[in-house]
Amino acid sequence: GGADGGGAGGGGDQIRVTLVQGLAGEEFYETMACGARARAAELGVALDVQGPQKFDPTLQTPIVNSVVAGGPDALLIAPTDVKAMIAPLTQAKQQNIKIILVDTVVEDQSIGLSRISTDNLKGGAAAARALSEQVGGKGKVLVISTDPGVSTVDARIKGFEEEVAANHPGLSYLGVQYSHNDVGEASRIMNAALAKDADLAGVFATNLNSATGAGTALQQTGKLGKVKMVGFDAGPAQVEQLKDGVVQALIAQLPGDIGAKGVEQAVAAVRGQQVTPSIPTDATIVTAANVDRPEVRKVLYKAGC
Amino acid sequence: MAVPLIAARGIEKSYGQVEALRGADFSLGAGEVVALIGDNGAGKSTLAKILSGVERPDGGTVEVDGAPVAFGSVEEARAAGIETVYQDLALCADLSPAANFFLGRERLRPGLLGLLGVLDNAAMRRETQEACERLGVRLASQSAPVSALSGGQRQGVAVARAVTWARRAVFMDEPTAALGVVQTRRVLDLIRSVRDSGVSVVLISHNMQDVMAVSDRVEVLRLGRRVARFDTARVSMEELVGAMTGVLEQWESQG
Amino acid sequence: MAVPLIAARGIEKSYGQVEALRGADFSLGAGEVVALIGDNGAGKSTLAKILSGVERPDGGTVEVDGAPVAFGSVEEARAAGIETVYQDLALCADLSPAANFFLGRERLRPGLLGLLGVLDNAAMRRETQEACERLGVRLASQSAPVSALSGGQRQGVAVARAVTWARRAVFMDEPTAALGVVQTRRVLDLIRSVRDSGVSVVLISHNMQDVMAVSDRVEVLRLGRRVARFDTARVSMEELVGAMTGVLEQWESQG
Amino acid sequence: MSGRGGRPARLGGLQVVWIGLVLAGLLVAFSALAPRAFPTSFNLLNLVSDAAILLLLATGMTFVIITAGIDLSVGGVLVFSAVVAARVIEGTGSPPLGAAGALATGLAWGVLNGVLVALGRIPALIVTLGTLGMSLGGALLLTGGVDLRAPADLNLGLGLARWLGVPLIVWICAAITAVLALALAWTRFGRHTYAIGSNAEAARRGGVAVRRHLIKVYGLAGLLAGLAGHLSLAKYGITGVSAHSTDNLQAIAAVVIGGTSLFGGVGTVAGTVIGVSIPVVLQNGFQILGVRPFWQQVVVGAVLVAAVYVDQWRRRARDQ
Amino acid sequence: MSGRGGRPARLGGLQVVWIGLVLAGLLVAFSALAPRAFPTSFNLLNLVSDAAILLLLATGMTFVIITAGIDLSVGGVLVFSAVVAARVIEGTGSPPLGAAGALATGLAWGVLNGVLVALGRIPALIVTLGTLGMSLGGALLLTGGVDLRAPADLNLGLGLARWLGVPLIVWICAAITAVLALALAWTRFGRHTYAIGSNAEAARRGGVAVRRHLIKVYGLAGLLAGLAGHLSLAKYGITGVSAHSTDNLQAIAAVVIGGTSLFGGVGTVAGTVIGVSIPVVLQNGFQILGVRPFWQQVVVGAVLVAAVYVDQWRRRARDQ
Ligand SMILES: Nc1ncnc2c1ncn2[C@@H]1O[C@H](COP(=O)(O)OP(=O)(O)OP(=O)(O)O)[C@@H](O)[C@H]1O
Ligand SMILES: Nc1ncnc2c1ncn2[C@@H]1O[C@H](COP(=O)(O)OP(=O)(O)OP(=O)(O)O)[C@@H](O)[C@H]1O
Ligand SMILES: O[C@@H]1[C@@H](O)[C@H](O)OC[C@H]1O
Ligand SMILES: [Mg+2]
Ligand SMILES: [Mg+2]
Repeated sequence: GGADGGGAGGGGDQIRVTLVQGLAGEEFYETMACGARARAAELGVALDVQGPQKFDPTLQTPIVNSVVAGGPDALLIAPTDVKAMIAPLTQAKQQNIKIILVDTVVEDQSIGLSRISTDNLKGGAAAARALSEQVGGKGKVLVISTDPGVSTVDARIKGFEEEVAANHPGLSYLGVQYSHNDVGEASRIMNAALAKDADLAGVFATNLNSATGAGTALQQTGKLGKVKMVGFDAGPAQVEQLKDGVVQALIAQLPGDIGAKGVEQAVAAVRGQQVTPSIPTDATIVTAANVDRPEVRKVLYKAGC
Repeated sequence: MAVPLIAARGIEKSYGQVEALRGADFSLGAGEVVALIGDNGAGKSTLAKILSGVERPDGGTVEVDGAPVAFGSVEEARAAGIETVYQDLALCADLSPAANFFLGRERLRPGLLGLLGVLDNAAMRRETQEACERLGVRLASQSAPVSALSGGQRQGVAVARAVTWARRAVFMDEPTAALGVVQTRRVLDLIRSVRDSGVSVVLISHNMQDVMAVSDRVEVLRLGRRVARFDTARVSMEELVGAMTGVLEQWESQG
Repeated sequence: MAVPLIAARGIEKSYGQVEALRGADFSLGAGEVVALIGDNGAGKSTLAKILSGVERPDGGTVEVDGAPVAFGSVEEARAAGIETVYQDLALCADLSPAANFFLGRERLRPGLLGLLGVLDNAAMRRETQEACERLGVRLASQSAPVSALSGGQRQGVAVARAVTWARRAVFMDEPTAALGVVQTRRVLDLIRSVRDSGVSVVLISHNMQDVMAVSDRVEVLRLGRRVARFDTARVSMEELVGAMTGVLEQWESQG
Repeated sequence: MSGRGGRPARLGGLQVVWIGLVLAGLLVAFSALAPRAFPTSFNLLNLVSDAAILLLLATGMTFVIITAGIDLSVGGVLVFSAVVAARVIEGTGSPPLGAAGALATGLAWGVLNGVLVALGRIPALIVTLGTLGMSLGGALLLTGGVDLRAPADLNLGLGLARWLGVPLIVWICAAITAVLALALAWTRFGRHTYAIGSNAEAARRGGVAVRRHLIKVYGLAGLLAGLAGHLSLAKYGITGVSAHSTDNLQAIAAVVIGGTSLFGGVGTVAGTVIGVSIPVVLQNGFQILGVRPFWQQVVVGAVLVAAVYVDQWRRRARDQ
Repeated sequence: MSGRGGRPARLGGLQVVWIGLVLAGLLVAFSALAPRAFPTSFNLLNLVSDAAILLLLATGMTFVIITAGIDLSVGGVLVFSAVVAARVIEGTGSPPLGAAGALATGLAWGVLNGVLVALGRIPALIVTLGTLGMSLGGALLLTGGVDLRAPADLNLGLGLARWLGVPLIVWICAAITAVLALALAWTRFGRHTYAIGSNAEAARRGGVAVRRHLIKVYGLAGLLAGLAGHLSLAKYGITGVSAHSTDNLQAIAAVVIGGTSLFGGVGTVAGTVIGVSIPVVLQNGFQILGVRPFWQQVVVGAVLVAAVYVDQWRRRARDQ
């Protein structure tokens, strides 16, 4: 039996699970929370959701510490750094809290009874393929990202760059510009890029705000559709951008699934049942052409639950 | 005596541990010039600030025209026609002399622009210049901020401002401290002519010649209390100094 | 005359459009009290600031003990033994009187603590108290910041400070403007005793009685230039006022 | 050095000339270095258009800083107002009603700031840090953390509309900034703003209703942030719940670059206009020149300091 | 209201008592609401440990703000120093050399800030905004934008070491803060810091070497940021190139909550210690109580304002 371990703070016999997001208030993680909540309700589990205001281990660490102080039975977490989060998670483990990693992982393989995640490296490569297809395999392409040092986003860029270098000789890669997650800044970057390279063919925007800002610039300079854009994640706003022709393709992960599966695994772990150590989830390329298909519709993120 | 314009009784005011006023009395009749004198730290400025609405007393009563008032703000005191030259002058250093002169009662342009709140800077500059010149204070530049003025020029602006706007009474806390000989004489003349026009004047000063020269009465503060009152005509400088310093403590003088 | 302690010639200083000094001369002998007088805005404070290293002149020469100097900073003037009471007092309002008194020359604790820079606050407080009391200035609380002092108390602190530290000369820019009768007398006495101990004094004042009472000589500034010099013993108050206001412009007087 | 003590106050007018020359110098330099990409109407129009919304925030901030205050909440208020506008339009279908909602919301937050600063006598930094958290948290609560899209008629209407080839949003921001520049320089409202920042106690003794005026100034800053929220919703088509965390620092920096002192009492809107432009021009210019992103950060930082130094140095030469 | 004008100066000591009571009240309230989770040694130790590094930055910031300056660059300097430490340890294998490298680097950035502020007379906000960009950009250049990992012997050594059950990092930060608190209150260095912030011109006329002192103060802030970089590298095991963009605001807020005026001349390190603790305790307490993240933002903002209001209100009652 594993229930004896969760006794630190748990009063009744209801299983208490906390989900610590990588970033509070982000569609990906909110969708994940929705998935987790739905499954928790089905299973009669009490679920609490917490998350830092930035994707940042120095902000996530205190949250993990306070969650651990509250002594839930299990912790679902998207660690914000592969190394920095090892120490607080080790502390949690020592308190007999079952840890399930969702979306991201840490280097220490012994942490996390189960790991459920999208491969951002592969996601980046998928973005490269999608963009290459959109621009017909040739032309100048640019990446607009948030800030360097955000591991998931960095992995996408890396995957994108490797794929371009390896398999798309016709693309001329212009490098990354950083928008600091500010739509205005992303728009300014896009404008300067257009002033510099009027023949720009495509853009990979690694997250929502980058895509929004860049899309605005394209729209206002009349380049919409002429410069192709691929974005990451498939929240409602992104899907609208896709339908409006601001972006031509989106790389969708399965956050809702990740959350739901995470809860299942946590419950199994607390009950001392079998857990699955590794559950990879897919990335789907969504385009205007396939967005209305039922199997694609399923992967779009939810606007609240 | 008629109902005094201002009558304050038993005013108390502490700042933390320091008791600045410990039951001070003060009265000012209509059309009279009263000198308020006392040693450094006696509480003169504090009393002036209370009577012009800047500070709230901890205790005591203030009556204006016989009716009790509780000035909660400077606006109320001003509405009662009382103006003040503060010892620290209370000027905005970054603003021009004219902006300071008209602070809180800016002149607006006539017509539509005025309705929009547009300032009539030319008129304000002109009037300020005139008022200062009446005191013999020359301003080298009307657009330079007050921080660029000499000590005496600043004081000139503050005095001219208070005198221009006062309708019932004007408190002057050491108004000539920084002024030149000529300017000081002009201020003393001004005090007389203001009085003659029916406005009462309270002059706080350490200069006994000036006090003797313009005041009708003298009130003396010591350690936060009124210790003596004199008719100027019937008092000598030595007596005044004695009352301030406590040598003459015993004499509680006539009213 | 012997080599003057300070001799300034043709000092010029402009602030933007305003010419504060237009070739002013000034001299101060060892052990003498010189009154520097002039109308408001004549340039007295500006000259004092230049001679104490606070401002840099645009033109002219300054000699100390006959050797040309170019004070680049207050430290240099202080090193030459010159202290100043500024008209704006130059006190740190948030600090205690003692902290201001010892500003820039703090007393440290003896021994190791002193090497670590630890202040000897008790000693500084004591000495400040004593110096102020010598002027008759009573401080209600030694720990309250200067912003809590009355106008006269502040000036007392500034005067006591300058007088305590001066070794060759002390500039006093209207040092008694805010002081009470007794305190003013004490300052005048102090000026004499300072002079007797061999330190020269420059007194800037609008009070002609005071000027007549303590100075050995008088220098008069008008519109940024020296327009007259007098031996105090041989001049009348009317002459002084005349020189300041320009009525007596023609008389360029003896040296 | 500290803003207090004997240094003579700046004359707004003169100041603006010098920092304006610095901006002109930058424009000339980039035009010379990238003659075919930088000084094109395409690029310059984009520059202006990207700076417009920030300009609104910075103009409000100018008033606040001149009173010796600060407003860290602008980004949060912007987002909150954008969310309200989006919800109102969603509910009523009317973009004008949405705009009204955004303005009212912004004003309400601003007045809250003003009341807490003026009546509560709480340092402005703390008040607006608090309302920044409250407005951002509130916006997230209203949206569930998911960015709302602007309805198409707003995004494609006001968001894209042009007049004489210049985006309508730019006209709106420019007009409001111009009006406020005049109000600051020429009206009683402006005069009292300077007076409070120069010496709040003197203003109070002079009969200026200091508290009421402060509430108005913070209210104005909030109102402008609300408008910025609506315009940003129109322009970017999204409420941007996560996208405005650096708006406050950007606006404050623009104000200070433009010669307004953080200690209050001096400053001009014209300076702020230049202060908004300089970083935007630097970023754009260096990117066009192909400076690598990390170098860009370094170079922009260095040139910013140098630009203000030139300005400062000129002024010092005059002072001493 | 504005920090200038007639309001009597605060007495540091008294102030700290009141805001300290607010903190005590929060601790009691959370303990009552979550008796089995909040007041545990586990939780409190984590609290202290999470606040320690920020405390270093805030202590340096206290000195800077007391001189009426500001330092926005601390986060950038922290990251840059961490990168230098990581590179040095990588190259030499010696964590002490890495620490020396971080300290020297931090000091150098701080001195650069000080020189530009004191000799260049450029507003501190602009200078440190510039060096923030330069140091962050520089750190990214040194790392190619990828977070460097701390060598294991640092991360597992200093990063995990404890003494009497308390992390060594906490002891280090506490000791340094205590020393600097004493230095500010009791030494000539501290006295000159207050004097400059109170009235820089009076300090100059009093013979204080204002420029040299300002360079020292900014140097100290940089040095502490350098140390913070090294400790943060040890604690988190990464250089955190993207993780410190809000450090400056957090530190400034802590200083102001602790009763230091942005206008200079008053403040204490003890106040800053409390100012660092209040937001940390609020966040932790609300998380333990299970308040939802968005609500947390709202509630933390509101309580912050209320906490400072209580403090302010007490003081006002005394003043008037
Ligand atoms: N804001 C304040 N905080 C604390 N103490 C104060 C404050 N204002 C005045 N005091 C104290 O109250 C006492 C009276 O001060 P006040 O300024 O009224 O004296 P005064 O008679 O005007 O003296 P002076 O002739 O020097 O101007 C002094 O001891 C002063 O230190
Ligand atoms: N910092 C400054 N900026 C601009 N103008 C200044 C500045 N300081 C002084 N002035 C101007 O220089 C002239 C001389 O000023 P100064 O203070 O030397 O006069 P003063 O003789 O001391 O007068 P007072 O008797 O009023 O103190 C004045 O017209 C003044 O406006
Ligand atoms: O996949 C997530 C992404 O959508 C978000 O932007 O940042 C964190 C990632 O893990
Ligand atoms: Mg007084
Ligand atoms: Mg003078």
